[in-house]
Amino acid sequence: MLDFDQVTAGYGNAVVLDRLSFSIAQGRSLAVLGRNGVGKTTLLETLMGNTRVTSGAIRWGGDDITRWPAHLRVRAGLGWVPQEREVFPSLTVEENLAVVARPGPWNLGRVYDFFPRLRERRANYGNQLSGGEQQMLAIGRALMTNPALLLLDEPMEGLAPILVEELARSIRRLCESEGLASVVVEQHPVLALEMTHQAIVLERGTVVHAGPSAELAADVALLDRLLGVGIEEIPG
Amino acid sequence: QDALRIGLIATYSGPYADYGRQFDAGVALYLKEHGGKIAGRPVEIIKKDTAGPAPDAAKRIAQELVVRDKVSVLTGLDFSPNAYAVGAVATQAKIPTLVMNAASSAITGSSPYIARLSFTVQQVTDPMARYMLKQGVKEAYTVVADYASGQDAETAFKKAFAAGGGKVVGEVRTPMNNPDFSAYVQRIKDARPQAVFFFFPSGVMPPAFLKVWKERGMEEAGIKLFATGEATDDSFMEVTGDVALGLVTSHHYSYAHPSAKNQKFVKDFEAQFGSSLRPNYFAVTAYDAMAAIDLALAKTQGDASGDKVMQALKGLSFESPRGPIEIDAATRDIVQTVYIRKVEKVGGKLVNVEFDKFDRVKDPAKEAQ
Amino acid sequence: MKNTLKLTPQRQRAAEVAFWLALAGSFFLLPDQLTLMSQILIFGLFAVSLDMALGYAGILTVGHAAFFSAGAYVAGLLAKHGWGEPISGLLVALFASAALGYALSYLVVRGADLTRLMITIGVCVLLAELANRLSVITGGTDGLQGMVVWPVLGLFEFDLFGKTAFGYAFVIVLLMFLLVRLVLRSPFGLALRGIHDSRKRMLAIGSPVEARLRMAYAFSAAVAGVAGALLAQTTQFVGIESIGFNRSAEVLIILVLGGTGRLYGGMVGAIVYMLVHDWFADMNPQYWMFWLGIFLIAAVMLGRGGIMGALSRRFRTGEPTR
Amino acid sequence: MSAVHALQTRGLGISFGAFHAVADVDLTLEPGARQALIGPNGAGKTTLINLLTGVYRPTAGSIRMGDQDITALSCDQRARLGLARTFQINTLFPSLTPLLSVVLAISEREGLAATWWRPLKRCTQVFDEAHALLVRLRLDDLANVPVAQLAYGKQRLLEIALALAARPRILLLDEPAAGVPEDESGELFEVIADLPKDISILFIEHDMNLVFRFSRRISVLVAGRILTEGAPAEIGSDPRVREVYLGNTHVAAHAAIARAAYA
Amino acid sequence: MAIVIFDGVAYGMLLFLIGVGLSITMGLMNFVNLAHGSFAMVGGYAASALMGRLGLGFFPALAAAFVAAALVGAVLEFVFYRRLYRAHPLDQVLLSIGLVFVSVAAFTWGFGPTMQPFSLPSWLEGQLTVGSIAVGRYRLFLIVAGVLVLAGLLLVLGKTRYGAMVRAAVDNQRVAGGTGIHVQRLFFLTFSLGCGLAGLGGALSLGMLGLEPSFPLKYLVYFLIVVCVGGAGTIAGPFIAALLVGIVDVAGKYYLPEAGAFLIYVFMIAMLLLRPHGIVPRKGLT
Ligand SMILES: Nc1ncnc2c1ncn2[C@@H]1O[C@H](COP(=O)(O)OP(=O)(O)OP(=O)(O)O)[C@@H](O)[C@H]1O
Ligand SMILES: Nc1ncnc2c1ncn2[C@@H]1O[C@H](COP(=O)(O)OP(=O)(O)OP(=O)(O)O)[C@@H](O)[C@H]1O
Ligand SMILES: [Mg+2]
Ligand SMILES: [Mg+2]
Repeated sequence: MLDFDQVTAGYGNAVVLDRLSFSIAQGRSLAVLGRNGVGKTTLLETLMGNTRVTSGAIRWGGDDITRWPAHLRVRAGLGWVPQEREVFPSLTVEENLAVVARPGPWNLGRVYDFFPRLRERRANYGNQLSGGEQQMLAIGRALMTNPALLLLDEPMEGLAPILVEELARSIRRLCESEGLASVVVEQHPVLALEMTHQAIVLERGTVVHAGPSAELAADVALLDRLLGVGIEEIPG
Repeated sequence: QDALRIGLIATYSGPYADYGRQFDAGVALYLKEHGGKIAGRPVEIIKKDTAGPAPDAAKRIAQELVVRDKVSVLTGLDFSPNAYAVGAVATQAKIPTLVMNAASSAITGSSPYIARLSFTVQQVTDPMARYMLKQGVKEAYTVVADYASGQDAETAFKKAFAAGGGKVVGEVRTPMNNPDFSAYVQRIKDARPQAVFFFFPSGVMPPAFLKVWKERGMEEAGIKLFATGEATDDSFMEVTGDVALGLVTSHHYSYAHPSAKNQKFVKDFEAQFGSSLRPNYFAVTAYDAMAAIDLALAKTQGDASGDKVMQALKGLSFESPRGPIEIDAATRDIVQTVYIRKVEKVGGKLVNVEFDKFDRVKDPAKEAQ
Repeated sequence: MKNTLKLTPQRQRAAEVAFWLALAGSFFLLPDQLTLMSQILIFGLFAVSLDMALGYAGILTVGHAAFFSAGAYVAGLLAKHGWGEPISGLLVALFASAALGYALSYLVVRGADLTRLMITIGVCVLLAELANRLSVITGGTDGLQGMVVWPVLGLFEFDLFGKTAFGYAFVIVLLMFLLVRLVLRSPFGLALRGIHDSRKRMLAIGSPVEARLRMAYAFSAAVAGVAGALLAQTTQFVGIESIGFNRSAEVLIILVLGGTGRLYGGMVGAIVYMLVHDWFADMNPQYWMFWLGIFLIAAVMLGRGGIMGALSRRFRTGEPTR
Repeated sequence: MSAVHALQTRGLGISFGAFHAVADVDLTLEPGARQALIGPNGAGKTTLINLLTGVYRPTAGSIRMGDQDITALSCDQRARLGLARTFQINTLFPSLTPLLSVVLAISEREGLAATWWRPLKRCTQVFDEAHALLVRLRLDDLANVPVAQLAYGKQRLLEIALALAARPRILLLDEPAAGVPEDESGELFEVIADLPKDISILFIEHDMNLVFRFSRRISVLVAGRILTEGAPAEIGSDPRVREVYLGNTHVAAHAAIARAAYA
Repeated sequence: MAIVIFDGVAYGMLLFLIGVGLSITMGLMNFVNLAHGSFAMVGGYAASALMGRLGLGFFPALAAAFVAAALVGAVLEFVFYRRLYRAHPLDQVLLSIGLVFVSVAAFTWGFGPTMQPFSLPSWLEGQLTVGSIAVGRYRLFLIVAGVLVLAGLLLVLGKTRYGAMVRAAVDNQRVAGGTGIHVQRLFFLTFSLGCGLAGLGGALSLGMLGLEPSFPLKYLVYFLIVVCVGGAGTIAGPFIAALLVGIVDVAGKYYLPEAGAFLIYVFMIAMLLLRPHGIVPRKGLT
């Protein structure tokens, strides 16, 4: 469904992604792992058309969307949760959600059921929310666009443990029951690998490992080499 | 023979661009009538824009005109601060400087090389006070724009009016660029004076004031209105429209001045620039300034050195389209007839029709000294 | 990055020296434009002073003419009432406008950008109106007349060709510029950049933000006052136009054209703006505004951040690393 | 009241309109404390930090630092008394470099920042100290890259560097490790834990690894009020905390580590 | 007393009508559009030229003024403004000042430096007696027009998704695009609306202010005052501010003519010190 083909992209003259390729099929999910600054966020920004692509192509369904403006990508089914949440500060929670609404299974009621906390804070402005609430709102906002592919940039950051568990479960469930595909960028590999089917690991803008999530999760030595994760710190 | 270079410092852009346009027309007309020559020499006019009152720019321009362009005469000077700033250059370089408009009284005193062909605020205000007294007005209310000329007009009016036994019962100064005059007019209406004298620079202020005056029915309330000729500047007469009808003003030039000289002037002017631009007091002064240089150089036999030209200018008198004028030998300021006019519709056009006059009026501010 | 040249500190220094030498050279190269050149220098200094407030301290102000004219009137009144010594006149103007700036800073350091913008405009218009009212002292709209400025150092009379004026303006502007440069490269200058970037973070690291801004504003006012005094002394006249919204807006245009927050932006902006302005006005006294407008539009469309902004994309300079 | 507490609040509260974001909080921070503040999203943790640092004015209660009442002081005054913080959402100097940012923080601390007559470059000690600090947080090779171009995780580190540059007596950290990879966040916390023993630290964190490894005491905030306080082991096994916050997260192991480390 | 307040309200309404478009382009869209007066001028000239030369009626001329200014705005948005939405505000200042210069010179060239002739339709001239006071017809008309425009805008911007979309796009264009908002088209329409309103205000000002090529610079400060004192980006704010400014100005000039030129600025500074974000601050500002 999504095909990222030999894409080189960056900001201005700086190249961040270097001939990077991967693809995702419908209803599948992909974990994007890597240390700070390897280009994970840039990858998602490139998918949304916010970087300068110098070569390669991004294909979505049958279309080459490499040069499409962002709003058309959203209409075509990409739903984006930016890393720094970036909720609209001068809109209330409810407006934040309503303003991006597109027809589909997700509507205000369902998002509120998904994050009851948002319903409580519905009249607060975007800048009057706690960090975690903003995170919920950013996710809820992406859902309101009724995407076919959800792009999540560190969605768990700043959420309480109880919510992290719940959210991971929900996203997995959405994949299975509604055929929603997702790209999950995460700092916590274990969590991300648990949520996804496939995984890629980036290093300096290129893929250094690609494979099924479960395999990577099981190969502690590899994980440690790629990401420097010590086993005793794995939660759960 | 090399050209006589004249530096023309005026406003060609911005809100007062009409001044430069009128100057240009007056100058061009004189030159055209005289085959492009003054005192037998071809003339080169170097135009410089100050974009309004900008003394630092005016002074710089004057210096450049003298140093780089080697002009023999400086002229133009629509705004008083510009004229004051140029005065120092005139003195230092000994360049005759003919003021075409700047109306602050002391300008001629600021340099011995300055002569004025236009008028002073006091010169046209004082006769109006005397005229009003003559009409039996005993009490008047003054409205002036709050800037130097407005203050000059107020002072001159009060002095002349009081001297003739009149009483100023109220006075108000409005800010420049005042968009809405309703408060001031209402105030006057509530004060019910016998008459109102006002002074505004020509342009947007007089029509705005007159509009409210009309709207409030001041005339019906029996309050008479008088002003100086800036209020009915010929350049703005048509756009001011019917609200000006009947307004009595005092000034030194009306486009409808009935003399033969003026009729020819107006006719030539229309032939040259079409009928959409009416010559006003700027154009006529510019025309006269050229005439004055011409006459002065004729007296000096073409010698353009500063002292000689100034000597020739002193006491120079000639017939202008506005009537007889003279450059006072002592003050280098103009002596001229000031007319009392009334706005009427003549042949479908609004014009200032002269019906009374004060002869040989000198600048009253100088006479007092 | 391609197409960028790295400027070593030595080359940067050399470029600066060359810049000032070129300006000084106009004394010989443009002998009949000296008055224009001295006014360019003066407006350059004025724009640099605005840059301290706007580009470095981040105080959006369109009221800087208040300080410029305060300096001008102080120097002018001194010279009118019997003290025509220029250098001491400048010093008095400097302190007077610094004091005015410090007093007014209490009104402007708080509040958001638009609020500051409007307050500075308001204060400036009020002062202009005040100068108009006090016409007995200031000469009102006719301008302050009767200034007698003594020869510089008792030696150099202000001449018709503007030689003395240029030399005097050049030396003073250079000195003031070096002072501004010193201030902006000091720890205090760094603090200003910090405030510009994030006031919230500055508070969190314990910076008394408002006090810093007040000081910067007073500094900036002082420099503007010197510029105004210079103009008054070299033209021997003070017009009420030196105060007010239009002059404030003009210097803002100059600075933005040159580039804010870049030290040389004000000088470069003044040179380009005034030369272009003079050139267009000479060519076409009626409609030069049209061409100047086109020039400004083209300048923005071709490069953001003004001329210095465009230059800085070609040349990279090292931040002080030690 | 004895002055042994580094920081103490009494009945502290703030309401936004009718909503009580923080209410009646009595929180005490001992000298040398390594204390965590946890609680569900929107419990009021950040708001509490904002009250402590003076960003918000409390609507009720008081704050004392040592034996001084600081309730009425402004942000910068508190900071100069030695109260430093990091922000949950990066609040940095985007146009400066990390080096200059830290230099700035140090010169503010040293009272140098009002100095206008001396070039910055001459302040060599400040630069040395800044460099050392950046080395400690592994930002030294990015020292001269504009902050705006740093990856998010590096910016988080700079947040902490700026707080540390103030040489605080009390350090308030709002999710300092969010966005930092796991291995680095561990190291980061080691840096924090290694700070001089007399610095009191209060940190908010949602990563239970870190909380249970590095805190000696945990306060749990729920709906603006302190639900409970105690040693990590007690909190980890408190059913109320599990219900509202921890869920099934496994913390026993960490509690054990923590005990081992600080016993 | 009553007449003074009435005059003040009418004057305020005029300020509101001209300034409200700026609250949209500068306040809502965050574009420091100092060329606002130029768009008002386009409307004014369009109306006066159409009425004077083609004999168009007053209402059609008002509509034409709106359309003309909106069209000019649309073209300029397409060519210039859209490239600068994300630029530094000072770059926006430079662009819009450049446009002001160009428009001033162009209108001087096209229409001459003097005022435009204009006369109101006769049913709007003179006074009308309402109760015990005689009020200017045109002033009354301005008040009605102001209230209508206020109501219309409140409805469109406050109660519709369109308004929220504009605010979202202004808050964060990148993310707005990334959540499906067609930012470019939205801004294009909104900017044109703001310009159209300016044009309408410019045409309505014909009955009170003189229209000449320097209009955009001359009244700039007034527009800014109304928008900033009221609260940039809101509609109700500038409305209230305009009323207060109008009343303070007129009443001040009536009762305290010596302070005439000072009052409005003193009032502005006082208001801004009391309410730095305006009378009706835009929501969600930190
Ligand atoms: N606007 C920008 N301009 C130039 N370079 C940038 C910009 N944003 C990011 N970079 C650079 O691009 C690289 C990749 O950054 P990116 O944010 O994609 O990393 P990341 O993998 O998401 O890191 P993190 O885990 O910290 O979120 C970094 O080296 C960063 O410095
Ligand atoms: N200015 C404000 N006006 C109204 N409500 C506010 C305001 N600021 C914060 N709140 C509310 O106060 C509550 C506490 O927010 P706070 O940021 O302190 O939470 P937190 O405990 O830090 O949560 P998180 O873990 O998600 O960061 C939130 O529900 C938030 O919506
Ligand atoms: Mg990232
Ligand atoms: Mg928080």
